[in-house]
Amino acid sequence: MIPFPVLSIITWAPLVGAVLIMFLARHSPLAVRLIALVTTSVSTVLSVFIFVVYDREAAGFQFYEKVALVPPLGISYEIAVDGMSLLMVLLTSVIIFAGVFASWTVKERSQEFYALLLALVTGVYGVFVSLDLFVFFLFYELAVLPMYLLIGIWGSSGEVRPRGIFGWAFRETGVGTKEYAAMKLTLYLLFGSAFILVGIFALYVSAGTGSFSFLELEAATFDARTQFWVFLAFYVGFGILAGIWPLHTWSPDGHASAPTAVSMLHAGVLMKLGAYGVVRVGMGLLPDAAVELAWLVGGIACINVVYGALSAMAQTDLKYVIAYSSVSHMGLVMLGAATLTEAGLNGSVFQMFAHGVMTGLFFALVGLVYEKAHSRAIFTMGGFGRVMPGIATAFTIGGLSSLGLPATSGFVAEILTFMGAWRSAHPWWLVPAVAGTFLTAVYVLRVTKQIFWGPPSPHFDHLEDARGPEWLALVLLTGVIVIFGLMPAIALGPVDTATVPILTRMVKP
Amino acid sequence: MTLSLASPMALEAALGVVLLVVFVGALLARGEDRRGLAWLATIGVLAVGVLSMFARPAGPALGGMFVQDGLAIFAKRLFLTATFIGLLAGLSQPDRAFARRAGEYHLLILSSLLGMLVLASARDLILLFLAFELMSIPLYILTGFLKRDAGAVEASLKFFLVGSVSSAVMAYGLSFVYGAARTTDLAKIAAVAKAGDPLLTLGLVAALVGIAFKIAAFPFHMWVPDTYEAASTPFVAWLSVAPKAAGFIALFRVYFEGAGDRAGTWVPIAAFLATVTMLAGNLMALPQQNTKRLLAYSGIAQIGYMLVGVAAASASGTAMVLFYLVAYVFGNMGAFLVVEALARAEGSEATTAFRGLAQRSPLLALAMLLFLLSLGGIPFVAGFWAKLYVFWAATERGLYWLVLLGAILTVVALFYYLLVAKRMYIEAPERTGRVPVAATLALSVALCALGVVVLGLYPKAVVLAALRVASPLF
Amino acid sequence: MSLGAYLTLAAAVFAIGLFGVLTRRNAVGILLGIELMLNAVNINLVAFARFGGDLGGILFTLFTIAITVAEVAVGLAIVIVIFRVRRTVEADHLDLLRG
Amino acid sequence: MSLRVGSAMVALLVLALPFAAFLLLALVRPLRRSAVAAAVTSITAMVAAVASAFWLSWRAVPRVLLQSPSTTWTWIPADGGPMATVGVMVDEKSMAMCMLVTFVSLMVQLYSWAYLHDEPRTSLGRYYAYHSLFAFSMLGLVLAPTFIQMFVFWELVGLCSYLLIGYWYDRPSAARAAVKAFWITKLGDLGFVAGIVMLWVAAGTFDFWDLFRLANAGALPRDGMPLIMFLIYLGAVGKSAQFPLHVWLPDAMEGPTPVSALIHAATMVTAGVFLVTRAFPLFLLVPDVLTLIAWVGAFTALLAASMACVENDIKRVLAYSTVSQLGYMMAAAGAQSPSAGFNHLLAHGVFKALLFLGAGVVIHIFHTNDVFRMGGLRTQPLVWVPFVLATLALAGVPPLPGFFTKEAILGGVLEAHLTLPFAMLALTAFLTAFYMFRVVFLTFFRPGLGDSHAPHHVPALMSLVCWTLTVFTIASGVAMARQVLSAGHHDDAPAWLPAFSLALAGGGILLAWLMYQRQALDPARLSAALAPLDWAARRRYGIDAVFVGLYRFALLAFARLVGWLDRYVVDGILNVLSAWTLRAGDRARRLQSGQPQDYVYGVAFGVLLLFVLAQWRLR
Repeated sequence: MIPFPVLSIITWAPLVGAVLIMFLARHSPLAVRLIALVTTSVSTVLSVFIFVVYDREAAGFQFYEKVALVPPLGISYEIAVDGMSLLMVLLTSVIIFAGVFASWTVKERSQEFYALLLALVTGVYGVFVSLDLFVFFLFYELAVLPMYLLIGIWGSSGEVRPRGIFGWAFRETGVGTKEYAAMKLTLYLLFGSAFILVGIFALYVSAGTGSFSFLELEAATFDARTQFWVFLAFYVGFGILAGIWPLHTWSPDGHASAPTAVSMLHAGVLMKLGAYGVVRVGMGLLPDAAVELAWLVGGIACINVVYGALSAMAQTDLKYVIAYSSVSHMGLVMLGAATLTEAGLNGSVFQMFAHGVMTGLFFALVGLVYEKAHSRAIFTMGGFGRVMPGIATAFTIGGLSSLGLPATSGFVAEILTFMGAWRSAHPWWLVPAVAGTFLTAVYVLRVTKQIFWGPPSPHFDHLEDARGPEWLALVLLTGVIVIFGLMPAIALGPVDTATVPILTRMVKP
Repeated sequence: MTLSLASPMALEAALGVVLLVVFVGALLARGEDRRGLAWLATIGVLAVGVLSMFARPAGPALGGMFVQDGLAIFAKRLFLTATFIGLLAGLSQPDRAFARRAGEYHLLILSSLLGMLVLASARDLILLFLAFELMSIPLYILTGFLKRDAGAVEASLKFFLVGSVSSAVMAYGLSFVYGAARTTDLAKIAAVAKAGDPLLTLGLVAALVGIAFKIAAFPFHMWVPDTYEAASTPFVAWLSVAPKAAGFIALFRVYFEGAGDRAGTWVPIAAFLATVTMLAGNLMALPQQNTKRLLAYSGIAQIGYMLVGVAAASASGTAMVLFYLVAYVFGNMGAFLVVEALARAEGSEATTAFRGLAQRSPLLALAMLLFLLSLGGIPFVAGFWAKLYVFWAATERGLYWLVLLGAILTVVALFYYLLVAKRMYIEAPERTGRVPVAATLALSVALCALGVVVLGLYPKAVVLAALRVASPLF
Repeated sequence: MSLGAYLTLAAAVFAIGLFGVLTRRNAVGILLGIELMLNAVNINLVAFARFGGDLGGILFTLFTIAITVAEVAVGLAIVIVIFRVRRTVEADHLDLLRG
Repeated sequence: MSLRVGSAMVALLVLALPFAAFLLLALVRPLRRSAVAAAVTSITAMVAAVASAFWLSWRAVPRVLLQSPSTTWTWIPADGGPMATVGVMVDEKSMAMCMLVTFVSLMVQLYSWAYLHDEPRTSLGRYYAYHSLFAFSMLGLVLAPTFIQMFVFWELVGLCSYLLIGYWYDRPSAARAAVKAFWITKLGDLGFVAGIVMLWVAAGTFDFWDLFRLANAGALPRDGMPLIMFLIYLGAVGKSAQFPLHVWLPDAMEGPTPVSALIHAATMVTAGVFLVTRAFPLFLLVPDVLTLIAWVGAFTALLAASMACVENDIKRVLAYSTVSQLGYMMAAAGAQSPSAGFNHLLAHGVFKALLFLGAGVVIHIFHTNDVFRMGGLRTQPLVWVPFVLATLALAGVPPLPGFFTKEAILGGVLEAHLTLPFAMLALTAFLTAFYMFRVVFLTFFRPGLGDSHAPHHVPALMSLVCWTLTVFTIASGVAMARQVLSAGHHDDAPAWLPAFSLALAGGGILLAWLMYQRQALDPARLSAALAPLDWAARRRYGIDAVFVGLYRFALLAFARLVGWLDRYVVDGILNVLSAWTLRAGDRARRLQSGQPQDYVYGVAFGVLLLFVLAQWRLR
């Protein structure tokens, strides 16, 4: 219905931008930023466009494109979006668009920075739109790898004292440095992708259709044993990226060390990519195993929620607080999915979006605060509200969304998850879920009070509020949070059309 | 015998001519600088390489001992490409020994190459063994080519020891094979092997040792690190790929060709060798500080991955190993050549020499990054498809555990590859100014980079070719 | 004498050779060991040819002998070079390269 | 009383006006930065809202029975019909609340203009933006036709309270109070949200009307309901400051006085009572929970009253009295006479707002909250008359509203045979009269500081607002009186009850007069007589301490433990694994000894290995 390959344009525009930046924009920082801005806005505009024109009645996969890559091996470049990926594409656009502004002030080697960032974005888009598991995997790797250099070069080192019974090990791995964080994140995620790869191959071989196409594999049925093991592989593989306990430890270090835009993108979008993988590939292709293993997914998710929130409460470094809050919220995402109910699954997908925007906003703000105060130590700060009211307001809105206050997107996601949890086979999941929101309220408000309220801290002087492009990022993100909180239907409409079929396949007689 | 391309031995003959010309040249040449011979040999190899592109499968020669089938041609093109790149890179070696003794150096390489070409076509135990030795013996000498260098000669002795012992074991095994089959014709042997004569099996197992040594599978790998560290880098770059490829061709000829389903018997042994080789290579590479040594161990690990494809013991598996070899030629040679370039400028082969290379000469750093990623098996460069395809073949065999192990060890491998990347991109340069690279060396690096990228973006053609040449084996 | 006897002899020679390679400290001694191992191969081949009534083995033997000579020649050359550089041919002194 | 419903559109207008004002103030920066414009915007919107609210209830029509008074739209869509709806429910209760909320909001916003005149102009815009948001949220709460919408606005009013308590956010005490208020109420809300979610799973809808119908039809699962309703009640406990979650309300006095008047006396804190009243058909299904509500309410009333007696901060006294009155209302609901509680809510809303605003006036005069540093305002009736009238109303002296509503509550409780709660409430009535007049005498009539600095200038606007409220108080009282007289004794409570409650009030006033005006009785003697009680009350019975202890030594300590475990054990194990891998590499490379013959050994070993393997597998 659309004359041009809109999804391909969305997906590849950033990569084109990266290439242009590499070759055209030598030593001209402004040109770099402009190219980045233009290419990302192309994707953003188009993804808003498809979000609008997506036919909610017809539902299913739309904007379908297919090009055979390696016919004998059944690999083809096959992309399309349904209600779920539609929302994820929109999320990616929002985050990267804001990310470009948020990292406007990157100084050294900005050319390479933006090039890598944009390449990464193409990977993320690709994962969300691709229907061919193999291409899916390619994009997945593309989305994971640039992270190493992005963190390694432009990251910042925190300090973690090697202590405890395992102190010696920390000393050998060099914990705390940005190189450590970068290596840990990259290797951990690639470790996960090893499982994903094996899982995909197992499906390919046991389906015997000689195709990696999601649609064809969906039609195939797998015996219980295969389903069990493959689902487990996917759960571990994607779960690592989704930060499931106890495989989450890459995320605090990684996100704390990464530069602003990268943290935004990674915590905001890539972690969702893990959850998306579990839902789309795991539950979509292996319904029986999903039902069989729901107890595991949900149980671990509960641990995530409470454990992440408590760990966040214990942190004294602002970025670590946000990073751990992501661990906690990803728990909610997985919990919603594990309930295997319409409410829960919708809540899960909506939470992916809500938390993506919210945590993106948080990391943008932390980046701004850090840039102005050159500190992340919460308990040295205080009274910033007086000098940076804009940042304070945005931070409060983000915080409210994360503690699930109504009129922010966070609330809709959480209430849906609760409803799903109580209706699911394990009603007790409601308890940790609800407890999690309270713990979130505790640490978020505590941090807000410490940083922005109270008398001005003596450690800082001549601070200032956000400026120029930074405003755009903040306004955009807060706006999205509130709008989707007030009118969740605009997102939930399409999402529902995508989740219901998955569920019907699971509860099939 | 005429030199028409139709004739099965055209390439060998052509190479023989080149060999002869260089030989005569070496006799006539005078003076300190005899690089002319080097150019002569390089161009000769290039010519033969071009020729090989037109080679077509032809009927057997020497009474079935020698066959020019698809596999052979595929392999020969590979050898010739690798040798050409190696020689090209070697042209600009600073050490005067290479200028003065260019003749012998290239004669040795050419004769070893001739051995490989013949090996690729050998369909008979005698010819196989002969070619094998023709390939191996010059390598011992070449390793110790810089005979004033204590390290080099020591390495060459070690290489020689391990090599000759394992070829002795191989020959011993072959003698049993011959004894059991009453023939030296591989086709007939395969037919007998189907019966599963224990003596024959025993012989084949023993013969495996020689090949395992050549491809440097654990625990026959111990000569590799020392040799790679001590010998001259362009030669090592070549040594690290061409003879190994030859080894694999021999493997397929002896153990798979005509074996049919019987090939399945070799799965356990191959899987075992793959496991230990991957483990040993990756683990030992972790603590290395010398880049060449690091690459040596990583190369061992790479062999382990190829053995995963062998463990599939299927047409697709064989094809995927062939593809892996192609990817490996470009990736590994490229890496070594960058090391050479840096070593010439910095006089150091340690990984620390890579500090801040990205700021100093971004293109060189980018090339190195590509090679490392290819070795690490990262998408959009050749190595990714290579690993993927061998894993795939193995999954078709149901060797999920092996695939999972291999995939996980890839993560370990990436650890040390990324360490080099870190030196290049993250750490600050110790001195400024771009690294000077000789034109020929630069060209060879560029060729490798090109190969890695093209194969990474468009593996289809080579994959299909590999499948085409591998399927007749089974 | 039966085939078995020849094979046994060959095996013995091969074992002795290997033993030599492993135990001799002097590089030349090691070379001799290798020589023995390769000759064990020749015994095998000839025996098989004799009892199998097939000349391929004899042919094989000829080549093997040639190869053996070549190998040992190269080996000796290397040993000589080493002696020039290191003033020793004791195997266990040759451990510059390790790790 | 006759059931009447108003027009949904007008209700939406009432809702929309303050929201529009808020949006304007939030988004249009210049408007926010200039105090006058902000105040004008917000107040105009409120005036219109008041008008439409009163119009709404005036033009309300009798309801056709069995037809829902609510109009709803889909909020959360789902496959089979909407999962959650929003809209407006305009019946008696919501209309009454609308009037109260809009009216008091308007009064307070006017009053604030004078009261906060010395504030930096820029931050006044923020103040009025918050106020408009609050009005919107409170109206949304009272008009909510579904549990979920009620919860949404429930949280939003909580947010406004948090923001307004922390209006002076650079005061540490204010910041602490704001966060405390949010956390404590959130605790209750956890129960609320869990409850409505469970109810949704049980009944399949959030809609009050549908739920009531199901309840009457007995279609709701019997066994689940007690837990569900109890959890929902927890929400009310938090919001309406019932024991033990009452601790946040006194601290909330850190906010500006008008805010206390509006949010922490008249409107928001009564949301809990409104919730119970609104959902009463559901609570009827669970009598045990109702009894619990009654007991907790009565106990809260007494507890708060006792603390009010020893408090010297005028605003805190009022705060405790609010808690205590909320206890009254809850007790009424628990005693199954919610309408009595609801009437008390409405009446209390007006005169308690008046009390706070009056207190604001004296604070404006003396620049302190301490009643012992005030006094000598006898000469200024303009100042004291409104306050005293409101106090009489609170103490329950006819013909002021408090008398009738309280008496109705006592009657209801007695009727429900809740003897002990009745006793507690009676005692509370006595104490209320006592501590309120204690404040009155100390603040106004005791000769003191007031005399020294002669006639105090009180901004006209403030007095105007106070007098308007006074008029309303009297009017409503008179109205109730006439209703009682016309209807005769309205319910079948014992005939001695009015006299009894009047006696309680009189007794309290008399005692206060003796102690603080005549000084016939020395307060110290009394407190000495009741030493332990006095001691405990002054320390708020240690309830606050318990919360602080839980927060510091349970929650934060546990969090630190978990944080430590995550960093040094969970992550530690990962680091151990990687360290081991590195070490394994180092070990393995030792194999490469460099000894030529070891390499040959390697080969030999390999050969052996292969043969073993062959023997083992190749059979």
